[in-house]
Amino acid sequence: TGELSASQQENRALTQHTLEIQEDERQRLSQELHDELGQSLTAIKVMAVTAGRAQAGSAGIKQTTDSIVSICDHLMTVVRSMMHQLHPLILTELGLKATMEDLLNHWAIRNPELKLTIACPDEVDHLEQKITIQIFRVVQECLTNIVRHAQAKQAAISLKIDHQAKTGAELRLQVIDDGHGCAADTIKTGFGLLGMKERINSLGGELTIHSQPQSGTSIIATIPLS
Amino acid sequence: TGELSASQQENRALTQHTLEIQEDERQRLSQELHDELGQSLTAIKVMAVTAGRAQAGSAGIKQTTDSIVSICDHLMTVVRSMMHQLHPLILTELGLKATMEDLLNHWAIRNPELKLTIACPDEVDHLEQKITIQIFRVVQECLTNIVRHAQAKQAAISLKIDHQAKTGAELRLQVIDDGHGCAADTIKTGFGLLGMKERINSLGGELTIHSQPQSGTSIIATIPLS
Amino acid sequence: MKDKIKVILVDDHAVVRAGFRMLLSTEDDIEVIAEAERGEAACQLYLEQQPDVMVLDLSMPGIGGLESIRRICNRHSNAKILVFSVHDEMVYVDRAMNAGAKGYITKNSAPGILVEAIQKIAAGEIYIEQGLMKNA
Ligand SMILES: Nc1ncnc2c1ncn2[C@@H]1O[C@H](COP(=O)(O)OP(=O)(O)OP(=O)(O)O)[C@@H](O)[C@H]1O
Ligand SMILES: Nc1ncnc2c1ncn2[C@@H]1O[C@H](COP(=O)(O)OP(=O)(O)OP(=O)(O)O)[C@@H](O)[C@H]1O
Ligand SMILES: [K+]
Ligand SMILES: [Mg+2]
Ligand SMILES: [Mg+2]
Ligand SMILES: [Mg+2]
Repeated sequence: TGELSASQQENRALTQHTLEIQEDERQRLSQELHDELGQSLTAIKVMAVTAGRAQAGSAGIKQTTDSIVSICDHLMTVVRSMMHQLHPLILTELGLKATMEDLLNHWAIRNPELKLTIACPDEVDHLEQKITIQIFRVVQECLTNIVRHAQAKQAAISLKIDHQAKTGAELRLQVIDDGHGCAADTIKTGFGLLGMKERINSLGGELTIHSQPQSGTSIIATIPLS
Repeated sequence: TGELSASQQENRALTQHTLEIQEDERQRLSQELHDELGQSLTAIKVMAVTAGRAQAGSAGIKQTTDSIVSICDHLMTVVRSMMHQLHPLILTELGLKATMEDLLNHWAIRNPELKLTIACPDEVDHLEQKITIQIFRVVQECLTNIVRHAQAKQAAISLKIDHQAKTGAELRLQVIDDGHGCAADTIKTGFGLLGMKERINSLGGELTIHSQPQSGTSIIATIPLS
Repeated sequence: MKDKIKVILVDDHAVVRAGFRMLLSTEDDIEVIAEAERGEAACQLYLEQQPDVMVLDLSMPGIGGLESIRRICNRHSNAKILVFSVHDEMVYVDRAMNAGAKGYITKNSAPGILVEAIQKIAAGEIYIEQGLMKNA
């Protein structure tokens, strides 16, 4: 039972960690909505009222409406960045392949020293969003880990749908880096890998990690498709 | 080990449930920001430009600024309701006692048939927010359950800080209703109670549920204060 | 001509202050004599400039609005403070009035009623936005 109970502990820690992250995120968002949106809308409204009341033909109107326009521009940026942090709309609107390409661009710009490649067939665009959002989060965590821990020169992401799988069609995600890897016993320290596993498990799939000191890391996830 | 593994299953299900809720929430928010704000800001901006260009003294200005005002009103409602769903800012700004009073007002208006009382000393305002947010969530889930399942006439919430506790100061939350209760074996079906327990456990505390058919339900949580 | 009502505007958001300053600039009997973006500065300004009415936000970094009201009212027992806040919960209104504020309006309604609220409070009355007490 030692093993069971260790794994239970781990899972419990992950649950609590997830709840904590969620509360932090909610608070941050709520504050941001209050500070940025609430205040800007307040300002726009009072300016609109002021412009509406101004003496017909008064010079103040143009100045007021210019202020409204610039607050709108600011708000647009804020809203876009909130949306981006929350959930990539590109996933809903364009699908997984486009999202992966966007992710690649995003990371490539910020990490020019890492050679990043993605192989991804068009057909992943037809996967359910329940699956694609999890793939997106897993790939993001993999890239975060590679940049934080691996000191890799290259990383390759590949997505494939295997129609020949004995158990029916299967989605296969592979993220491989050529970094310095890590020993099996240091693998369990964070919530990143634990969370990834849980996300893949929740889809009925499996995630495995292969890593040895000095020989890179590979993460392989397989998910049954019905 | 049968017991351990059942509890492990439960916990795993809760983790996956939490992750799922989080993704749904993120997506919903992102979509709402996109649908509500994206479009409206564009509209406001166009209107402001129009008002700014209008012939001096033209009658259209007032009409245009009125439209901006009404869009702002609508957006403000959207933003407030998003904030409300996410995280009660009142908790950060006024503390736990005020938050409990607000909760009471909120629920009393929507459930006039339920007699709701709260006993809460001023000193809870000094508790850390890590604790207060969890108390808030637990009380909310309790009230949701009471309204959904209990058919109670009365519910009493009490918060106390016990300075005499042998183990050091202790926060004690009690939520009691006089509804029809439930049998021990139906208690485990939802994520509500499971989540409450985990929230209290994450603070090093304990949560217990007492209920019997026809004799109401009471939830007691104790949390050590350092 | 009678004296203008001297107002100090306190809010941590510059756009909000700019907006309300614009609005008040169109009123003949009101003059915004100073602005502050923190409660700490508001207390200091109150002392130095003795406004007729201080229009004060609640949600601000630092000591915040409520504590500012308490500090100002402690020193100037007849201080006239009008709260304008995004919050419309009864509990906020309660806390603010108990701290010594003479009025409470929401930012959402402020464009329409701020002037009236300032005038009433300057005249020694209490002004609470209609509907706030019941819409918790
Ligand atoms: N690509 C990688 N290359 C080398 N080591 C890695 C790699 N990915 C993970 N690791 C090792 O595995 C550990 C656990 O990773 P995990 O993502 O679970 O946690 P973390 O990144 O340390 O923290 P966080 O909870 O913020 O993700 C890391 O601390 C690191 O030592
Ligand atoms: N106050 C109560 N009075 C009577 N029965 C209750 C009460 N609270 C909980 N229960 C019973 O316990 C069960 C589990 O509650 P729990 O909150 O965990 O799940 P739920 O409310 O059914 O679903 P959810 O996951 O949405 O919360 C309920 O289905 C109900 O039968
Ligand atoms: K003026
Ligand atoms: Mg990590
Ligand atoms: Mg429930
Ligand atoms: Mg503010």
